[in-house]
Amino acid sequence: MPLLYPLLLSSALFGIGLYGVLARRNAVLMLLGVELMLNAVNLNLVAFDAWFADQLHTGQVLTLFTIAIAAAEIGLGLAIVLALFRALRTVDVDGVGR
Amino acid sequence: MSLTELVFLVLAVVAAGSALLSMTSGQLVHSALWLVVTLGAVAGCFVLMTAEFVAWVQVLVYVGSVVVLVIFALMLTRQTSATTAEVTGNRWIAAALGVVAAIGLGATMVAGFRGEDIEGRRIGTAGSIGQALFTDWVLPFEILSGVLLAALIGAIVISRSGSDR
Amino acid sequence: MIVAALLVPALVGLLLMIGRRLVRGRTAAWLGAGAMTVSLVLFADVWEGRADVSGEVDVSWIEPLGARLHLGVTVVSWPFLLMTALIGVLCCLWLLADDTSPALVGLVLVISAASMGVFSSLDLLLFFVFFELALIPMWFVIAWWGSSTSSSGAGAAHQSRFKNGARYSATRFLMFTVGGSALLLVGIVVIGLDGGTLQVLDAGSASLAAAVLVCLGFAVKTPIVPFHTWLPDAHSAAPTAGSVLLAAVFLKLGTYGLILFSTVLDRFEDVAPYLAIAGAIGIVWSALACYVQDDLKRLVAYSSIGHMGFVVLAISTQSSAGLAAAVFGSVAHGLVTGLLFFAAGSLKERFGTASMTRIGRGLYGRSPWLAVTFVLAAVASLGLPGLAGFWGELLSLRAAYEVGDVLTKPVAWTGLGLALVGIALTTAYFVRAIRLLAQGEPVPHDGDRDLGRREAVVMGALVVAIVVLGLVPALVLDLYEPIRFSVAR
Amino acid sequence: MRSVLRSHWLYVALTAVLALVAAIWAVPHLSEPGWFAYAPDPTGFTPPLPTLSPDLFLFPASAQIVLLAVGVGLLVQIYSTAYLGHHQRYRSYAMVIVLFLVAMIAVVGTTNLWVLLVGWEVMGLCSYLLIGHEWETGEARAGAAKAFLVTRIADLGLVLAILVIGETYGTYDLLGAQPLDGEAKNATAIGLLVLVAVVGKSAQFPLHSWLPDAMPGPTPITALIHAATMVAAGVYLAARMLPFYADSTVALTAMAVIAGITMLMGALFALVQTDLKRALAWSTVSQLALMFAAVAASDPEAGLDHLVAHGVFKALLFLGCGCLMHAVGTSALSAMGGMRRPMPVTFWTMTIGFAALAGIVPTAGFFTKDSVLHALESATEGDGALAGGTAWALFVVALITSLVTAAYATRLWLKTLLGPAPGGLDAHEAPLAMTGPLVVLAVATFAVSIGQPFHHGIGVVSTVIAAAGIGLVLLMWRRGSSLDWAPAPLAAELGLDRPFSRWVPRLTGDVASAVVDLDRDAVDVYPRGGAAAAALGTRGLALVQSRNVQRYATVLAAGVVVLVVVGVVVS
Repeated sequence: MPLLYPLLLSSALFGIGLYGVLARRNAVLMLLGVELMLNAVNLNLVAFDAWFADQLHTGQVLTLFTIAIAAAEIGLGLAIVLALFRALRTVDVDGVGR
Repeated sequence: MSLTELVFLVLAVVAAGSALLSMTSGQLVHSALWLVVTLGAVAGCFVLMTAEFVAWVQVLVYVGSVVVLVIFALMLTRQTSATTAEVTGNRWIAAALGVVAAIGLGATMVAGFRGEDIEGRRIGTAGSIGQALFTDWVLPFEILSGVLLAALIGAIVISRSGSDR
Repeated sequence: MIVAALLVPALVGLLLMIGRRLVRGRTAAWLGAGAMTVSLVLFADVWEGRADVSGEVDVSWIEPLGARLHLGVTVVSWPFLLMTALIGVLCCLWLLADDTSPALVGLVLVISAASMGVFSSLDLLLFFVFFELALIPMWFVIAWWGSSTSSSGAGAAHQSRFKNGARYSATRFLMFTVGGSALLLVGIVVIGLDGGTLQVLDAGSASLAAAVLVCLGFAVKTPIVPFHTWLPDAHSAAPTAGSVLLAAVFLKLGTYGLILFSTVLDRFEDVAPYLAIAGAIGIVWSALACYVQDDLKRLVAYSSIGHMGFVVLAISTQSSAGLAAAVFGSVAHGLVTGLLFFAAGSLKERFGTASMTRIGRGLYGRSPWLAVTFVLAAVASLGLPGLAGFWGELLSLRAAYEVGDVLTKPVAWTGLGLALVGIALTTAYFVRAIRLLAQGEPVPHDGDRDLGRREAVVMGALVVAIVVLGLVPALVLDLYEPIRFSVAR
Repeated sequence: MRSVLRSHWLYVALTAVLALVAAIWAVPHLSEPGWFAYAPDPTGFTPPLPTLSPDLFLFPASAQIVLLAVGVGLLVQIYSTAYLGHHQRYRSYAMVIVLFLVAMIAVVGTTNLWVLLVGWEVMGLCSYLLIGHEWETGEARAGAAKAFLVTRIADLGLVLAILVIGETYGTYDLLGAQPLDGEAKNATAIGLLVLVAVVGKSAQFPLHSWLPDAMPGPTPITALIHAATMVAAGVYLAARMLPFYADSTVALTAMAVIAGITMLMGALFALVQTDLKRALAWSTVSQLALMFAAVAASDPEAGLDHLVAHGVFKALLFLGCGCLMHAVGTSALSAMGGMRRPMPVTFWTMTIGFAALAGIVPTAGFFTKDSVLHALESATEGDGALAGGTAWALFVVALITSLVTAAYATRLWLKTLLGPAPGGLDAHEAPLAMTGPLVVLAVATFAVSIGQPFHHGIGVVSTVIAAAGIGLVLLMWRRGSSLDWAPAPLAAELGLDRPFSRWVPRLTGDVASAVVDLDRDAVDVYPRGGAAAAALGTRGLALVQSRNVQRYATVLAAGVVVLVVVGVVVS
């Protein structure tokens, strides 16, 4: 399997995630965009791990770490969003500043 | 073109398409659900790249818990007032940036790794990953547990402090 | 000794500001006057002769930059220091009243101490630090204790945006002078890089940029037309003590700086013609502006620009007569304009305004001694021979007539001609002011009262100083008789 | 009352002490030989910084002037106790007179040019203060301001002249700066600058108009400052400085032209005045011009002799005028007349004064005017610095002036002292303190003529001319003429005052207003422009600082992309 396939897929996912982070008004969806970008990274890590045939499984282990950190991040992020919502009754990012 | 490649391409198209739908959908819950599809497809890709343990973790953690969490959050933060447009004014800039970033990254990848192949000899089973994790990577692993604990406590504190007021 | 002379007023000033709720205004003013007197005596005592740097203190400070805590009294700075200390004492005496705020006394002390620091610095960076240190307290003095200026001032429309005119004037003052200081700092950096040292006695820079920057910086401070528009606003808005300090001490920071840096800058000669012409134009320009002023404090403020024009003209000749003219002119201007501002302040205290039409005519009859003091100050300011104001102007004329090594004859003599026109116009506007204020059919006013003891002491001291310097100019001029211009080298 | 009286005599005593000291100092110098001739003492050629060391030194001529100043000063001080003693501001008045005398002595008695300048300007200040003594009246204020402005601006000429002398001769000492034989350098420059100064101080054309306008000052002051001493100091200075510019035809010709114009103009204006004081003021202008003519003819001695004589008889006339004003309450000619019986002392002393003015033997006025005319006649030979033609013109003008002078002196004498007394006038003789000085001055008018040179030819001519002038006026008076001639241009004083009273103030005012406007609207543009630019910049930056996290993120991402692209392209 050509290495390029996962790499191109990851590029596309990253771009889409970036778009989501920048364009979605809802804070939760921004977080989803971040998750997409993280997944793009994961894809790259796994692909290179497979390509290098690394004895230490560096890519896959790091992917696991990333997933764990992503879980922590989304937990914290959602907690913040909830706190925000309680305080301001909105989760619109551009409404928060006013 | 082998079967693996074919399946990978299908999965890739599914992942990218559902990701796009997820980020553009007007319905928030739909977005979350399309994300599930994306993550699932990416998990399939992991399998195809012989990283099956990672794939399972992806399914378990992401599809199982993260998305559920997100859906809960969406439901909890349902806005009473009529929401305005779901996308902000600078979406075209954002889109342009996304496209540029994707094309740029893709071009870099093409330039750097054209013609390389993944041989698929090694299998990232639970056993081998576990072996690596608990021998070579044990210290980062432990630190990671600390990070998770901190995140856990932080999330609790943040969501509690709001209700105290 | 110099350190003590600087620290005593600075510390007393800081303590007064910190403990402003603990002391009464009168006590604070006495303390301030005492501290400044100590400083005056110390500076008078430190003198070791004109060939030396007196009371030199040289301690390492910021080694990597080559900046040192280098203080000393030179033949140029000594008259400035004594004048500043004297004005400081008189300002504190002026504040001897129950309603004086101790913090104001403290600020006056800090400003005086910082100015004396400028005059005694022999390190360029230290000079700059003191220079800035004197600035900031002045903002508080003007903004907090000042009173709104008349709306005829520049930028009346802008002024309305601020809650009071004094703060507007203070901020204007600060912006202008800080802008000038920024240029000066860059200039100092260039000099430091160029000559490899920041010590006044060793530094030298062949950079034209440094000369231009430094001169621009001091041009704002001095001020030289067209950088003068901050001055009338600030002077007229400031409280009396603030006006006196501004006129007598602050403007001298600019002229002293020009004198000092002109010895360091090799390319000063390229800037000098422009300085000379700008100074000479300033003399005429300010005299014309004075001719139609109604606000007495604005009039005095504008007249300061004219006097500074003489000093700048003298400095730009770089001759020994020019040096003597610059120092004498600066010191005499400090005393004379100080007296004028004290007189204007007395009038403002009595009548609540400095507008000559509202104060009314016939002060000769209403408060004779005050009127006589004002007339004497005006006559001294218009440069009557026999009073202090004359010698500075005269030596400026002589320096311009002799042309000097730096200027060319057309430039110097153009300056000379403009200066003569300026002297004539100066006479005209002071005669007009005397006619409007002192003479005329007196119309009694509630505020009519003659000099109190405090006013009499303060103004009397200045009158004595003006007459003595006017009749014995040798007191200052002897310092410069055989010395060539580059004293600091 | 007694204390007031005592305080009056205190100032008189002060003046008397001053006069005594000055006299003890000056009298021995009177008999010394020589004019302003002294050994040159060239020193280094870089002038020192100015000092005010007294450097007292008297020449015979200056000793005369010192004596004249303190003498007239003392008499005026005595006179003022009666004339102004009741005035509430007598004290400051008397003190300023003392100050004035000190300044006058400083001008005359020093060789230090700076001391001379200080005295010169302090005299101007005293003149300003004393003209403005009655500062309640607008006339006095205007006159004082005008006098001060004109003289001070003209004094700048003296300042420059001193600077030039210092540069030329390397010293600011009059003795040290004497030019070596035939080596007067910068003569024209120094001469013209001195001329500017003395033209202002002595009210010569074209800066003459301040002196008649100075007449609102108290009359004793007019006698002292604006007739006898200060205005005459201009002549003294011109004579004193003559060695510096004696070679300069330009300077001397300019002085001669000015003197010629002024003497005739002043005499003609004096002829048509309806106010005694103003007439006497114009007469002073004219007489001063006569002295300048002598200086221009390189005979300063004659000029200074006439200065002394004129000082005495003009002080006499002004003080007499003060007595008349004391009696009738005004200085208008129409209010006077028939004074012989009620005011005999005033009548006789003033008659002597007018005779001296007209130049009648044996008053001092005759002899000194005789010397001046002789000097002018000698100059017509053209061997001096003055060209023969110029000298001839000047001589003729001086003769015409003599005629006019005799005529206006007679006219004033007739109008003020003789003629019918206006109805309702209750004139009475002035107190002794006022008549005493008159008598002293009248005696002095004759005493000064002792030892004056006499020139036969010129003496006869001038006597004939004076007699003609007097006879003409007497004849017309006998025929019943009112003697009130006022041709319109002369009455308006030829409009020569217009530049000073209207044009210059208006021009200055307009330019000044323009400057203030420019200061506010034009010079202030850059700070205000800076403020506007800063405000604009803030608004621009505020757009970026939207408080919207997403926008920040967008900018951030765009920045990263741009950086990467740039990095890739560059590498």
